Amino acid sequence: MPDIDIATPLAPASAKTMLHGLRGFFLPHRIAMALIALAALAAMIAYMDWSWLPAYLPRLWSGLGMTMIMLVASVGIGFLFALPLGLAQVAGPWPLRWMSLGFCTVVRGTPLLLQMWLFYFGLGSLFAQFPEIRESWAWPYLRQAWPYGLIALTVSFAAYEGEVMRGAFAGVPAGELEAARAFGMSRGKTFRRVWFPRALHRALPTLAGEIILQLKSTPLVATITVTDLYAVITRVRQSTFLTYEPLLFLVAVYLCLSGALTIFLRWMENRIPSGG
Amino acid sequence: AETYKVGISAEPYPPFYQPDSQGNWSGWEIDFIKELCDRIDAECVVTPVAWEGIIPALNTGKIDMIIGSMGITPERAKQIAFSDKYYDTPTGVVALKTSDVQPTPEGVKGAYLGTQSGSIQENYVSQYFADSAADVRIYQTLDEELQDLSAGRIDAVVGDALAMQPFVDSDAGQACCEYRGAVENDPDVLGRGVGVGMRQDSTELLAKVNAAIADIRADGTYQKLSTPYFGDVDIFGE
Amino acid sequence: MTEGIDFSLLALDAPGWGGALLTGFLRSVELAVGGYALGIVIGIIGAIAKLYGGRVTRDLAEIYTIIIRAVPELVLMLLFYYVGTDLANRAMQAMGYAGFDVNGLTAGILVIGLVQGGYATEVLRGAIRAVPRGQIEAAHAFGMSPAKVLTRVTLPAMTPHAIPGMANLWMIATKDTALLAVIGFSELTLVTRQAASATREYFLFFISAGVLYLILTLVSNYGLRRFEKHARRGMDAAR
Amino acid sequence: MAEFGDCADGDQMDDQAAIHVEDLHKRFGSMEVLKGVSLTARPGDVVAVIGGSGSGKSTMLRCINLLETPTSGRISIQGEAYDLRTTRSGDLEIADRQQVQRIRAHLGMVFQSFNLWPHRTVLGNVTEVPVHVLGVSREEADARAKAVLERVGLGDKLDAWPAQLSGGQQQRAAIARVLAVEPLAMLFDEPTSALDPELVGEVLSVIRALAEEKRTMILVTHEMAFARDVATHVVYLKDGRIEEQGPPEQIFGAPSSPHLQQFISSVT
Amino acid sequence: MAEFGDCADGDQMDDQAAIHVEDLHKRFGSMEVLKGVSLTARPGDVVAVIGGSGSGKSTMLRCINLLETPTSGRISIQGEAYDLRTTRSGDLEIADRQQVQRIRAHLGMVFQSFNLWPHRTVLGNVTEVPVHVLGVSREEADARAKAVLERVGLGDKLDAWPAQLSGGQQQRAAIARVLAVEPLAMLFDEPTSALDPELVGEVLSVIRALAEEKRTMILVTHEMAFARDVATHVVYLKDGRIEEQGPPEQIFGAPSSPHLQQFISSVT
Ligand SMILES: Nc1ncnc2c1ncn2[C@@H]1O[C@H](COP(=O)(O)OP(=O)(O)OP(=O)(O)O)[C@@H](O)[C@H]1O
Ligand SMILES: Nc1ncnc2c1ncn2[C@@H]1O[C@H](COP(=O)(O)OP(=O)(O)OP(=O)(O)O)[C@@H](O)[C@H]1O
Ligand SMILES: [Mg+2]
Ligand SMILES: [Mg+2]
Repeated sequence: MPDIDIATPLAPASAKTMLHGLRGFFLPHRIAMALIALAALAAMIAYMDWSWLPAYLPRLWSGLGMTMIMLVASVGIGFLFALPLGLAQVAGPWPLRWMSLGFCTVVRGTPLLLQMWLFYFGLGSLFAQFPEIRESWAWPYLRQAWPYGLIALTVSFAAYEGEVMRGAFAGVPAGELEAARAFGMSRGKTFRRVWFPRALHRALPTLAGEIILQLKSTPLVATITVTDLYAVITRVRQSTFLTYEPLLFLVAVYLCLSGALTIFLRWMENRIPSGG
Repeated sequence: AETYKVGISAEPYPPFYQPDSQGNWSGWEIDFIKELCDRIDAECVVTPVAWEGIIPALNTGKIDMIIGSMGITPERAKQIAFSDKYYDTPTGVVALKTSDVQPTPEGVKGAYLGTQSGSIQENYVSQYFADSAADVRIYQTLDEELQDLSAGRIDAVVGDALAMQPFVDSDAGQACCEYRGAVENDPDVLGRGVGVGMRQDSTELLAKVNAAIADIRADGTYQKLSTPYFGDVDIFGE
Repeated sequence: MTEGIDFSLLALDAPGWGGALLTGFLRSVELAVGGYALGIVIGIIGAIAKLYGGRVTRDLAEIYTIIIRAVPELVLMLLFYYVGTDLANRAMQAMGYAGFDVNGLTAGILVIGLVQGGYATEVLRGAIRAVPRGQIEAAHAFGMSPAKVLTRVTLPAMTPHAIPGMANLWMIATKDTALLAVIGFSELTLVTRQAASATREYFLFFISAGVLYLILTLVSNYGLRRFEKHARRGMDAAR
Repeated sequence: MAEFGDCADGDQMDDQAAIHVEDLHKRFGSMEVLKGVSLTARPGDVVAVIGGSGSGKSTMLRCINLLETPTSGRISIQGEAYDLRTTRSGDLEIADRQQVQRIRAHLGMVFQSFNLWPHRTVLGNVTEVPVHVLGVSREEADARAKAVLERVGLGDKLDAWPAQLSGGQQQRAAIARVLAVEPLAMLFDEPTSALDPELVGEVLSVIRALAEEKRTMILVTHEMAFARDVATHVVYLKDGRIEEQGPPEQIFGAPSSPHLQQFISSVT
Repeated sequence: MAEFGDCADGDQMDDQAAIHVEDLHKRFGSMEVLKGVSLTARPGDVVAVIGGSGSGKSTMLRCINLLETPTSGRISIQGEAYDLRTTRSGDLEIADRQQVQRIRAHLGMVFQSFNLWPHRTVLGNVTEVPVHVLGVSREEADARAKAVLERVGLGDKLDAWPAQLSGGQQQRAAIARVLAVEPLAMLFDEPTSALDPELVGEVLSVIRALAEEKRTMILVTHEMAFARDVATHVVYLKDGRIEEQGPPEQIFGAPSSPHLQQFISSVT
């Protein structure tokens, strides 16, 4: 087939209309939805107990900072690992292929909580047994909890995203790669100029989801004593014994983060109208 | 007789309550629940609920009482009603032998402290120790804290003195650490002992429970319940 | 930390925790299968709504995915299990019906399904967009009804693109069952934690749970790879 | 032989027309691709559409089965006009999906880029519509598909996957897919572009046979010889307008428009 | 004009040959598609390959730039033979990727199904190779690409995406992509299949001009008139073998093989 076109015939430029031009935002049903949302928000503010908020605000901020650092760093580094992991499974020589397959399978196959626990309580307390390490410059970092949390999160994201990239790489039509090869592009160049951008574009809709999942995995670092946003919220809940308000606050923050992420990635996706 | 669902935390808290592999729960508080329910002439079903959801579970009627080592604090008392206390233990500090941590705000200066998430000790630490300590690590369970303590990644643990005792007595505990004494009490933070939680509209039940606790304490049953678990130590406090 | 591991703790019979772990494991699988199946159904509907729906449908689907994905599962679980059933009960009692109690399994499947549906919507939307337009046009040109186009062309053609993402979701579903601990439903994670703290053998039980999860993964991976091979047959694979 | 005219011919003619297009306009963004095309084909007619690359031939065919919704205009198939409604933004949109579906089932189309379904074998591609749209039994559909594939010379490729076919084989499979449906009217978008002369002759005879069964065909082609041989009527499209139309003898023998003259003279 | 022979011509001729193919075999599974094809083209030659659908024409072209690894045989470009080695299973495989890459950069190819890159605009498709393989500066590549696109009549589609192009426009973009590279030898797989007669004439003159610059071309085509006009040498492929070859006058004027006679007679 000569070309791939992902725009579907019945829904021309669906998401584009959502983002392009303010006109799209003022359709009647959107105004209605916005009003309902505002009303709900107002009701929450009016009828619920938010007196704890000012006292905890500084801690919430630093918790949010920790969450963002964990998220951005693990997604960024994890993605760099995901590319070779996905590619090796599609096009690598067999030892690499099996190694990356094994890695992805084991990591995806076991709970992140368990991995985190193994890194922190297993690996971490192993380090503590060696006086050489305890005396070294690294000990102030190694006795902290966040490096283990970051490693666990990164490994997990690399494995999950590696699987997605595997599918995306495999899905790029052979003809387009052949064209690149026929023009004498090296393997690296074929990858950079054709294979990777096409695969990335395919993976984008899923990528947003994976990053949001990762956002929701970050609270697990609380179990190894890293104080992220969720840990602060837990703390609020446990000292105020309010059931819903702190959670709703958490939801609001997560909503903003993932909303921004979704819009950003959707924009990337639509930048190339005909990609696929 | 009426039937009540009694909520405990699904995460074990030995020696107060813990399950065996068949899902049967045992422990001091389980025995206490049996005794209490006999006295108020009710059938009680022990229902494990995750600690996270235990107050909503009570308030939405999925359980009727909480008898799960829940400390009576002013904050909690805003949400649910508490009976009189049925036990009370001091909060203490266990520290590495190599450190010079003492159970006072000045004594924890520069130290890495561990405390358990959601406990009254956590509140205490954040109120009195957080400013002078180098870092406060919040753990999910006491076991994890003590493990990290013996690994040397934290300098001291602030926790329930009674619950930490088995560790201090163990070989691993004796090798690395020692009990440095109780912290100065602040009932507003550390609470006024542990009580039975109920919905705020269960006034009738509250009265009956309070009477029953007083009875159990008064007629020596309390002592009988405790001896198998704690020996001579009286966990009721003053 | 690990010296002197007592493997008899894993025995299937009474003092050992093996039986309890296995029961918890089965319950986890049950939950995961139920939630995942529900998630696929919701995902297909959501993806179609997003790609082909009218303005309102599209926006509603968009809001659903944004919210359901943004809200931590734990919060959903709490809201659904406590607030949701409470409201429903009150409503039913007000209408003169007897109250009811949602059991943990149903609540769990519903919540996991709703969450999975949010993610599946996006995975399937991406996969459908990866199907060359011409193939779908050809189906329309032959007068297939939208449902037929979907079942005969769009879904089979997008399946290979969807499998990796959906496989990830399955992995997540199996582990999301852990959040049922919030309502005291004893699935694998909760049983593991109970066993670990009752016996103080954290290492042993966490590794055992890991192995159980891994076995589940290996088995389902095998199935998924075979399915993917089947779905991809005939299509030119990029090398 | 049929008479051809444009939209002004009145209702009586429309009733008999298999395909009737009236003042069709289509724009993509700011570019107007079709600028008022009118066309009528009666049962048994073979209308050849010729014209330069990008003149709007494919777009016109795609409008006829509503794969592309026209910007304005009227299209009716077997006397039944598509039910289109105007959106607020002034474009047309499909008002009655069921109707469109029903009409499309009688309108076969061979795409310029074939668009075979890569997840079905050749046989599967050909039996798909008979079995799943028309409700023919599997055995009957198989038998019919085999006969049709035999006829286009793909009898030995029944179980091959589209990706394993040569260009010409893909095109023949696409033709077979339409033939198996036995539609009343057919739209061919350059059905012989990938075929060698022998096979072009083959396709020609197939189309003639279909015309004898009173089926209607509109075909876009670049092969003038083919158009001359097969068509009952030729339409020359230039920049989105019909510049000239008439019987092949006239178009190829005595073209009047200078553009057409040049277009035809360039046949090497 | 060049002389053509098959593999037996000896080394001296090979040195001058731009493309030399010797006893090429290719099988897919159990099906042998090429059964020993030998072919030589010298600088400035235009070799037209004709033959029935499925006779192996595309496969042959794809073997020449090693998109398909032959089962056996020898291929050399500009006197340099591909470095192939035999795997344990008895097939050939590429031994020296760098070499293949280097050779390919001088071998342009227009695919039967175009294979434009959908994530780049028309201009992006054409400048891609000059900028990222040949290291031409962006401005120079842009200027050259615009000139080439102008030449094939796509001067107004620079910023369009491939999916927005008509069939013929896609094909012309694919041709422009090759022209912009200015390769020494070019492989065209039915480069005019989607083009109207006027554009076919255009392409013909482009190819002639390239031949005058002593570039070598092998082109597969179904249009006999085009083959006759453009080729210096015609090869008739039948079921994976070269059944007849020679200068166009001989092939079209006095074909000796009965198959070829029939093949040519069917030109309508
Ligand atoms: N990947 C493949 N697997 C199996 N068979 C294949 C594959 N590619 C091509 N073939 C078969 O090889 C034969 C030759 O194909 P090829 O594409 O070379 O034909 P062609 O001469 O170019 O025909 P056309 O003029 O129709 O394009 C065909 O019968 C085709 O079915
Ligand atoms: N989706 C689209 N968006 C924008 N422009 C388009 C789109 N589809 C087609 N066009 C433009 O419309 C014009 C007509 O296209 P069409 O495919 O109808 O041409 P054609 O007559 O079939 O040409 P060819 O003989 O090359 O196939 C072309 O200039 C093309 O670039
Ligand atoms: Mg066209
Ligand atoms: Mg071919």
